[in-house]
Amino acid sequence: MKRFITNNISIIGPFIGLILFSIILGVLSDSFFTVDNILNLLRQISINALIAFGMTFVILTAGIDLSVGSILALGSALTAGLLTSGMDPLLAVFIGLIIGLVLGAVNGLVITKGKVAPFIATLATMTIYRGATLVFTDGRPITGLSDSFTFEMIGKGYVFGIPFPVLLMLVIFGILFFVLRKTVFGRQVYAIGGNEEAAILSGIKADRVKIWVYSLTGMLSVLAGIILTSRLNSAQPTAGTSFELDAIAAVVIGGTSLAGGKGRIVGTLIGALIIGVIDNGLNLLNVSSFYQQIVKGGIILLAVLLDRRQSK
Amino acid sequence: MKRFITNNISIIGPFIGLILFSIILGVLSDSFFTVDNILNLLRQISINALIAFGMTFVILTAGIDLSVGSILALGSALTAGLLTSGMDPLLAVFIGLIIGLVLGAVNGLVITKGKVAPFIATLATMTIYRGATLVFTDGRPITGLSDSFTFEMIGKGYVFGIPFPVLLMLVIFGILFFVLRKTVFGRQVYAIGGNEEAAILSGIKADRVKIWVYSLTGMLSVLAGIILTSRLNSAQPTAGTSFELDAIAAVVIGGTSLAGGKGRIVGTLIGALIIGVIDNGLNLLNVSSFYQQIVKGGIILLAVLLDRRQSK
Amino acid sequence: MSETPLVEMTGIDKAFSGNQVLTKVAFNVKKGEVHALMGENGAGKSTLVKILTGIHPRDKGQIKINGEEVSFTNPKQAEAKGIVVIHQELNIIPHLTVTQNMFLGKEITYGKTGILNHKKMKAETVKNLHALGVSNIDPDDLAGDLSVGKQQMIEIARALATNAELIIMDEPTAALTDREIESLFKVVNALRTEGVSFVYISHRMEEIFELCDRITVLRDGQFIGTEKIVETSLEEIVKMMVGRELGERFPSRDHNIGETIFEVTNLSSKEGLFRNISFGVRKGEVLGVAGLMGAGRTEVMETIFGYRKKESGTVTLNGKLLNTKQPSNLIKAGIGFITEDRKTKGLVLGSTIRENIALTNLSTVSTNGVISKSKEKSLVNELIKQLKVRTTGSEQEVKSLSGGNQQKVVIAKWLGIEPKVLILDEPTRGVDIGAKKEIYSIINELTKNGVAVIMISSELPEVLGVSDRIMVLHEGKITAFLDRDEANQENIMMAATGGSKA
Amino acid sequence: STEAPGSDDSDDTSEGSGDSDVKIGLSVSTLNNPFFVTLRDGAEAAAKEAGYEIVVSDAQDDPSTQLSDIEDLLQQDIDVLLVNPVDSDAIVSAVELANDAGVPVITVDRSAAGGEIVTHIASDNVAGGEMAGEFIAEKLGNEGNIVELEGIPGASATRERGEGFHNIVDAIDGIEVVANQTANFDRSEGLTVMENIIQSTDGINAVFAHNDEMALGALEALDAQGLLEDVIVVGFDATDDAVAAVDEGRLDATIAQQPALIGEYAVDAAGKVVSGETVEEFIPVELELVSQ
Ligand SMILES: Nc1ncnc2c1ncn2[C@@H]1O[C@H](COP(=O)(O)OP(=O)(O)OP(=O)(O)O)[C@@H](O)[C@H]1O
Ligand SMILES: Nc1ncnc2c1ncn2[C@@H]1O[C@H](COP(=O)(O)OP(=O)(O)OP(=O)(O)O)[C@@H](O)[C@H]1O
Ligand SMILES: [Mg+2]
Ligand SMILES: [Mg+2]
Repeated sequence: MKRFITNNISIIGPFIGLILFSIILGVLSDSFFTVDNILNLLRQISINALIAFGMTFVILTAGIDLSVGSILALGSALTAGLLTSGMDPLLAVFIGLIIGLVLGAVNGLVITKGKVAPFIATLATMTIYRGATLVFTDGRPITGLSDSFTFEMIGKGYVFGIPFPVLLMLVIFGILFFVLRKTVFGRQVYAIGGNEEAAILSGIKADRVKIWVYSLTGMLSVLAGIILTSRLNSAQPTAGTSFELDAIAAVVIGGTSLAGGKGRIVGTLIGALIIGVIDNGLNLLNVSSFYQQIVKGGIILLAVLLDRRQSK
Repeated sequence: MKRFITNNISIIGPFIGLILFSIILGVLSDSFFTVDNILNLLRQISINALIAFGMTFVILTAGIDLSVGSILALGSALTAGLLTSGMDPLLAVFIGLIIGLVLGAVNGLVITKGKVAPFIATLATMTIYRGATLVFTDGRPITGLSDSFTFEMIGKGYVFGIPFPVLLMLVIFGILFFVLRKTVFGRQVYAIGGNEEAAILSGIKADRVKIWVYSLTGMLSVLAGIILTSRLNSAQPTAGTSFELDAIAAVVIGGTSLAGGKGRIVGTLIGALIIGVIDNGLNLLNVSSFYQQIVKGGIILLAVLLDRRQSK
Repeated sequence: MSETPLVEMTGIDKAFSGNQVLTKVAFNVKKGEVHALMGENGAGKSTLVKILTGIHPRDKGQIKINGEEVSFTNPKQAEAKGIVVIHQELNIIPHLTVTQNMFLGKEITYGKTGILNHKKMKAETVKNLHALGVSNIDPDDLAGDLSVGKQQMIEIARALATNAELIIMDEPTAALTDREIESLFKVVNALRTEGVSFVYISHRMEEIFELCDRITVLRDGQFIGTEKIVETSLEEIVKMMVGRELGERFPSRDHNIGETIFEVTNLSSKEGLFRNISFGVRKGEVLGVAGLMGAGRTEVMETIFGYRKKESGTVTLNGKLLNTKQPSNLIKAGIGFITEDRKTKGLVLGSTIRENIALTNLSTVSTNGVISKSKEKSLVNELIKQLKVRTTGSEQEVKSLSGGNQQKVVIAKWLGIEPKVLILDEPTRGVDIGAKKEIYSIINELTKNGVAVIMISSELPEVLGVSDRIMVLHEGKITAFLDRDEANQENIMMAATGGSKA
Repeated sequence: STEAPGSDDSDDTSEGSGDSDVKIGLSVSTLNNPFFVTLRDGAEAAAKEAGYEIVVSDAQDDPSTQLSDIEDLLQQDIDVLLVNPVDSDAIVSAVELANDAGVPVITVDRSAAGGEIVTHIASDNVAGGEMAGEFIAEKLGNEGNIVELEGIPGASATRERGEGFHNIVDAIDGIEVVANQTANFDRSEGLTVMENIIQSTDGINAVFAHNDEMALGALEALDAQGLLEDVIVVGFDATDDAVAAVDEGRLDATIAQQPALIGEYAVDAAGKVVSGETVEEFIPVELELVSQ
């Protein structure tokens, strides 16, 4: 039991937080605990969650990625472009994901080979990718996408009554959970974040691992973007603006240390849920949007404070 | 000589960058190297520079402050409120600065006493302060400020043909330069960023120093906000949005390491100049707003790469 | 003589999260004495010191200074009472200069202005370093660019500079070579005659008997006893520490040595830290590497291992040319490297013992990328047992291990790869006498099984005791190769200080 | 299927609250812009008047946020949905959700590209842009150099207002747009960008800003250079500040979309729809050029 607690200490704080907020909301609004709303809530968080999963890897290596929102926008725009050009949806989506992978890899290369601090490197690419999106879309949303069932499915579909994006999120969560917990790659991610020098001297190819981590994040961002595109029936040039903040918040609320080397992807899922619950709840309670920001910030702070042991 | 170089290595990269970009611009646009434009450029950067000066202290302690833009907005809104209520301009400004100090101190307290990572702590307060601003202004700009000469002076005035904001920036630069280089406080800032444990073992009250650093940044943000308010004749509820990114960029381009403990405020001034030159130049050359972002991001990246030795 | 001792600690108890570390420890220091504090790794020496200076709160017990009860809550208060500490972990701030580090927390200012007096501090720094016989450190150098040894000298100078009544040194010589130690002892002796007291923690027996007046021994956090040096003997102290006879200090080396398998030819450093290094190591041989602090021994090894860039030169194993672009290549080839600085280069401090040991053995404990918990556990527990790591279990964070036990973890993670060639850089730095012997016998075992061993050490007795052959470096050049039987302290020091080839 | 399970019976959720009075959901694109704040105020005032309950959400100019907002609004068994889309195309799926839930949808200020819409209440941006273009052209006598301060790149208001403006000025040979730069709908950027443009271009005769905030920023820049007299400045939205500036004769004109009126009409229409009355499918709110 003690072992269980110490193993999971980092996620107990946020978990309690989540339960707490949910209960409060359930009491305050009877529309909260309806099946409809729960599914609705899960579908809403799936996008942030997918990005945050990638961000978890990045932050575990003691990095950060501010460009996720722009990658999301550029990836979806290009995918939408392919779709409107009549390409087979699945192929278009696949190419879109590859593009995300490449954009992420560029981040990784700048950071490792260029030896630029992740924050500033991705701050720059964030701007560049956004600009590229605007150039490509000429500042207009791309519409008239294939109304193929497959593509609609991605964002709007249901499987056994569960929204498809939610399934996607859960499957990918499962995979990444396994990768972090049980694979050599996962172990290397933690080691690099914990002490890069020691990791390298232990024969870990830190640069390569990092490049993969950023590539993964890029790909997940585009995947999130594709879901968004499918849901919105269009790719927006301004899509994903400031998504990086919600993603980072989810990771950190989930108990992952920004210093790297410590954290769990379960925590990130919980973090994304907390943020989702806050947004959903504030709407349900019809809190004025001005106060919403105050409340949201306050709750995020609260969630992290519940978890202060970690942030030491 | 060698000593001189090693001492200043961290700012040589950015400095070369600045000269480079300026020359290029001078060639491309004959309106660049006019006295008018230089003064205009300096006045424009003064706002970002003031914030970035504070950010330099924060980053030297291995922290970060995302809330500067929101503090700027809240501080200017409250100051404007006082002015419209007919308070004496100088008094109003003074109170405004104190408010900035307090808002910053709150950040410092959350980070030190609450043991919350600076990134997430200030991410939360960024949202909270912004919300508070919107509530206070009801989302509308505050106008009809005192047309007292004093207040106009702050943003629009000239002394010996030099814009007052520029003078303000230079004076404060001088003071902070002295503080970092020549005072015990400055030394403690570096020590904390370099190795907090060791600093504490040497009897440095790290928490107190940090709280002061965030307070300073808060105050400088409001000062920047007051200049902005005076220049615009009004306080905007959305003022300062994403200013934190420009400020951080200025600091990092200036060769200060985000890991803390290493950096120079001169570098920050140069960094702010580089960013100012980019924005100014892009306008002078009338670059399409889509491409602007690509160019800006590219140049930032370039500037940092020129300086890669540092980011190791 | 019943004069009140300078420091008197009685009935000190301390536990870290349930793990009892000190029980009823009594300890006292008289004015003007050098008092040795001895004990195995994890015995609780550093903890006792940290309690005295208010870094850790004590659970039970009393602390008196000059007869008056005190309880400090931070080191500044202890310093105000004239107690300064040189901690076991280096407390240097890498990006600050030597001078800035020297005066950290006690900067010299113009009056109360808070404005720094750079000139004065720089002058003082030079003075303090010279007092220690150190002249090759520029006060304007960044401390982070200096070798561990030089950093240690800075900390010592810093402590000696304060006119303290009691100076506590927690393994100050771990990173030093004989020359620095000599000058350190000179200063200590001088201060002692001026009535300054010292607490001296070290795992180097010779030093204790050379320097100290009294000695207190801890074992497993228990107070074992306090003896006058003149009335005791090395054997007795060791017995008090380990609780049993230890026997011969160095295991006998009597097995045959094979042909040369590992060869380095004309290796030169890109940073110009060394030039034209050529040597070979034979199957089952221990090549000792001696030299003064800053001679470049670490750099040579780090370059061989692909961690630093080489200018020119080749490294071959069994005649096969090795690619020294990155460490992973050499590890694959079967070369292990136990780094000098375990905290920054050896361990992931925040991780568990298991994760640290597994790090070099990921390929062996995994099948196509997936780690097998059982394989991992068995390997790790196997190694923990083999090296007798003192721990609550494989899930303990290495952060919370004592210095010596951390070192054992580093060795463990490299034994896992079953290396053909093993490079050890200061492998017994901060390791207690019992553990040292264990490490020596591990080295013995390895060589018996045909492993070629390269061992950097700044402890001459160790170099002499363990090596079959000794290579001596001076300022990045090889100045001598000495065989086991021809080597002695004198000709090694001669070569190490750049004297003519022996 | 691509249809939410039980979405067809999701209006049963309204059974719980048997009260007869009307509950209106209003999803606003952003409240960080005085224009929409006024629109909301107009709607809330009208609702108060009529004794309706109104629930407002702020999409902060993000289509995905707006989708979530509307999903959340639909959870609260509203009787009618007023949408001020962030983007006409992006809103479609949200509208469809409402349609599935059997909640009538009214679009406000910006139309939706699909889904069933009961009525659309607006005065569109393109027309406004054209109005501004015509005003400037007339003032310049079809001769002169114009600076265009654009809104946030990619934002629909930027597109539509720019489009309308260019429809007019591009057709006139005598008029040249000498500089068009973004100031992101922000007053301080309006100031700095205008300052920079002044440095590089002489002979500026007029400035068209995609919103009043930028126009007011530009005013300060021109004022500082003593150019205010000879340069025509036109903004968009007719915020209180802008109207005041027009009265002072500093700003030459601004395009009034009368947001308060839009909000008011929207609520009236909503009331009608709920009580089963029929409404026109387009309720125009006349644009108004505010000038001296
Ligand atoms: N911060 C801590 N948290 C938990 N346990 C600790 C902590 N510091 C020390 N310990 C434990 O206390 C015991 C004593 O540690 P200490 O460092 O005092 O030993 P030591 O005598 O200094 O050993 P060495 O000679 O190797 O330095 C060890 O078992 C160690 O694991
Ligand atoms: N990171 C570094 N940057 C610059 N110079 C360094 C660095 N590390 C070590 N040096 C220099 O390289 C030389 C070799 O130092 P090092 O301590 O590795 O030698 P060593 O023989 O291993 O001594 P030690 O016994 O202290 O390890 C010294 O002059 C040292 O100052
Ligand atoms: Mg110790
Ligand atoms: Mg060494």
